Amino acid sequence: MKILPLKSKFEAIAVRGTPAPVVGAEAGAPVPLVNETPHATKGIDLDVTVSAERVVEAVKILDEANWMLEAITGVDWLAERQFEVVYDFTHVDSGERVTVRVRISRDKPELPTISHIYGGANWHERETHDFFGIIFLGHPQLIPLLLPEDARFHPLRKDFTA
Amino acid sequence: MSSDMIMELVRLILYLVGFLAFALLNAAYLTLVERKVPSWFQLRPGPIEVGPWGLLQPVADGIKLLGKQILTPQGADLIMFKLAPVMVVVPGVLCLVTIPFSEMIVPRNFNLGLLMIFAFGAFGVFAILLGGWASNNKYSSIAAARVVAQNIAYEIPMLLVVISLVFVTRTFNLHTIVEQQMGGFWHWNVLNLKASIMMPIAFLIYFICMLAETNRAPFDMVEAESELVAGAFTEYSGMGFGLFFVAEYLNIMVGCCVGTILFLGGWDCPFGLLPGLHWFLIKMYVLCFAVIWVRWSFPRTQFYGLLNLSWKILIPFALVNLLLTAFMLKLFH
Amino acid sequence: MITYFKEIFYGLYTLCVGMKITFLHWFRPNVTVHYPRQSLKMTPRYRGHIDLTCDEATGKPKCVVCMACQRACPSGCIKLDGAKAEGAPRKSLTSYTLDFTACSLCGLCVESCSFDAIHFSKEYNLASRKKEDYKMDLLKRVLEKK
Amino acid sequence: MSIDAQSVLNETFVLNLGPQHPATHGVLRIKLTMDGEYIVDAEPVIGYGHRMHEKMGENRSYAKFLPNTGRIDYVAALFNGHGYVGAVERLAGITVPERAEYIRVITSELNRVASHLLWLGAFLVDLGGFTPLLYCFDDREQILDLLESVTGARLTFCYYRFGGVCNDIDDDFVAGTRSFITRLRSRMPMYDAFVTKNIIFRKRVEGIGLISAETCRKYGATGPVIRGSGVSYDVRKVEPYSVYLKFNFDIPSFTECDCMARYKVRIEEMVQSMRIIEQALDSLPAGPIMAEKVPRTLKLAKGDCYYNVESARGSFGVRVVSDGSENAYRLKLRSPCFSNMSLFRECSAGMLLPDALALLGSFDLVIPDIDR
Repeated sequence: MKILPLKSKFEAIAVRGTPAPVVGAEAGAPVPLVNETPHATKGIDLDVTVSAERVVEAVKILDEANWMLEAITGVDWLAERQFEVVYDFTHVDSGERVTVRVRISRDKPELPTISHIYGGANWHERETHDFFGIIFLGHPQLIPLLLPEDARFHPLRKDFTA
Repeated sequence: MSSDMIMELVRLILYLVGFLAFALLNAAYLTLVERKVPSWFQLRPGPIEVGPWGLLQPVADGIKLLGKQILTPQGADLIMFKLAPVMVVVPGVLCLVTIPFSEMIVPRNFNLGLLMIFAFGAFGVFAILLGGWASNNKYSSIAAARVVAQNIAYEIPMLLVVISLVFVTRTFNLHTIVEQQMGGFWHWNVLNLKASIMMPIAFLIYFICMLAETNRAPFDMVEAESELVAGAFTEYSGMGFGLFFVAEYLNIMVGCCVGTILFLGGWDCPFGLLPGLHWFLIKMYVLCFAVIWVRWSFPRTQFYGLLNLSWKILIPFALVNLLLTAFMLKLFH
Repeated sequence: MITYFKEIFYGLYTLCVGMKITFLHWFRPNVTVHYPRQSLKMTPRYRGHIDLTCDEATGKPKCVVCMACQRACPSGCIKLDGAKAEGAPRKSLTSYTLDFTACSLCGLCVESCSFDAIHFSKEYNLASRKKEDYKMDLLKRVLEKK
Repeated sequence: MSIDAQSVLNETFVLNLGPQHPATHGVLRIKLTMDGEYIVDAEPVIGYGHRMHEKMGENRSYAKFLPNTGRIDYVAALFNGHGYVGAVERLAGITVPERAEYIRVITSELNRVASHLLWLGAFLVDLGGFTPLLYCFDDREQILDLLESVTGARLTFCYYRFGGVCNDIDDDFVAGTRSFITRLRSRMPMYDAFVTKNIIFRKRVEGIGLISAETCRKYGATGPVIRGSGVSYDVRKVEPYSVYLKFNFDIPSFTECDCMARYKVRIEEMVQSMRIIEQALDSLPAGPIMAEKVPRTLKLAKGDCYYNVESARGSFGVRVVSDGSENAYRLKLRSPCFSNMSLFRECSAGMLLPDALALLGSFDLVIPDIDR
């Protein structure tokens, strides 16, 4: 079990941030920020929600514990005027998965980059920027990756129309 | 004008026409062989649509290439770009002038034949360098730079081997070299163990160097289609491209002819019977087949691997062979 | 020094082995099929474009115009229409068009059909210079075939 | 006029490798900054084959996305299907009948062998040897024939369904698979002698393109790339899905970290895949191939889940976010080639061009899988 030592560390940083709702939760309901979930039904072992300014800290914890970056992606919650940025990490020895979620405002979609910690985040962040227009502050090369270089649109935003 | 001179002139024209036709037909049909042989290796029929067994394929290819537009890239050095395909064919044809195909069929028999072939052989490299450089294409430029380094590296062991052979033959005259080897395969230079016990190895070195000199796989740095698109020929289209190919097969032919003459006894029958043109052609085509066979069996070498092979293996062996030959000649003759 | 020679001889040996392998393949039969002259028979499950199936007894298309295939198609390339004739128990087909330019040959339409009214044709060498040729009128096709 | 010697020495040029280059296997472009034949910087420019599968997943119902899965990584199409149906099944709580899971394993592993055979041929073409490609195709065609007889397609299989598979396998397929395994086993020594032992091939790949396990972790490189770096990470073992737990197989990994290690991993994986197929054929249970009561139009509960499969190129992950409607709210496809390719820039610096192309070939890239 590689997630056990991480849990308390995440809890320490998660409570310091502003709480954000989790997918599927009723509005206003209390949400645990560090959530152990069953792998068999979710595919995720630890579901962590942190605020945007704590994301680098959270990722550093995972980096120190030798977790592998799998993917970074976004979800557009149009009704809540929020973007959710999802970081997936897996451990090569145990196959456990930690998901770090960050909710940011849709009006000012900015959060710090983690590409200086995980080199692979460079492309994933560029891709997320392509699709959602989320700006990763401090990213060395935030230009379109999969979309044409002159693309000024973000196709995975729910209000995008071709 | 005396009748002798007229006779000489007629003879020259006949040979010229005859050999040009022979050389170009050979080059054309070697392209067919180059497509047929791998098809046999690769469990497929190869070209079979044009003519019986695809025999008219080279004609169709030629017509296709002639019909294509010749494109010149922007910024290319026009004169050199157009000149390079011509320059690459001419030495190949010129080399054939001095090759004795049999006792009687030899266009121009002169004393420095071997020297002349190597002189012109080096000329082809120059043409490829020009073509690659004049194309104003980065892939072509890289290929042009590679081909020079490669040919310098392989000229040395090749010439060292040939020099050791000249020690034995004591002549540059190709006709004489063949005549010295008459009377069965045990007289051929490749088995001339009295002169040097390393003669078979010398032949192997010659063969490898010939592959490299003619830019054939596994040393096809000049084309390297999976790295440099088409290398020095990337920008050539139509017959310009075709001429480079004609030159490649001409060079293979010349290389195999020289190998046959120097090591395999020319037109001599392996058992000392019935010498003649057919034996020369059989040996030459077997060598050509081996060249194609090697190409379709191996991956390409890396560039430094190729130079390592030359400087670390071929040149030491060729030098040892040279010393050994000199030593044995001094000892026994 | 010994490794130097060993490497050369071992390298030469592996090259000879490689040449032997290609040479031995020479004597094997060709595995290719010379396409325009010969062709392979498609397997029974081969997914070509779809065709209407006719009822053996009546000779009419089995389709009951339930629109399941049209709904199931991910590319929206099936368009069908039907009308109920006077006194007929069910709707019968009046048009069935397949826009083959958009079809991805996934076979979801055939799977969705509860009446076995469409099947895969075994045609695989469709080619044309005109886009209109791929707006296939399958009803016309099946009537012409008879 | 004097030329500054230092500026001549430092002179670099930009070489545009692709989008149409023989070694990039599709529409990949790499902007190389070269110093002679040495690579100073290699910036991959991707997206030429981008089709926005993720948006398509949001716009159509769950079942209608199935044909798309065959077109993400078309060389190993079944794995994408497996990842997608697995994610949806996980979120919908569908239990797949055992026979269907066995059929999925058999066809997936056949697809893995086919994919590795194609890679073997293509890798040798990258290195300039053409003949092995044809031998590999000869073997691969046998697999495609087998898969065609079951799925109806040779490349873009659309075979897996939510709750099972769409066609059952028959005795002909079982017999054909067994005879294919016998055939490929007898061909392996030929590949070994012809390719693996060949001195030219060995000089081209041994010690070339070193990738450390740490780099793999940072970039999320999986599959044969990370196993060639000495980490035996395989989703089938560490995060077992389907019925892989029932089979006995090894995860090959080599610590050399070079192209040869990745090559050997793939060769060994073909052997292990054949082992899995044999075991699955031996213990193939009878029964239904589809779960009962799977509605035609799925409506999943709100929530999200992640499902990971071991594709031929690495771990292929699917994240499905559902808002309770007929369509997925968000569908994330985590393709292995995307992560594998992203480390090319770091690893290729300072390499010679042909070596870098050997490194590129050893990633086993399928460009539409990167671009999605």
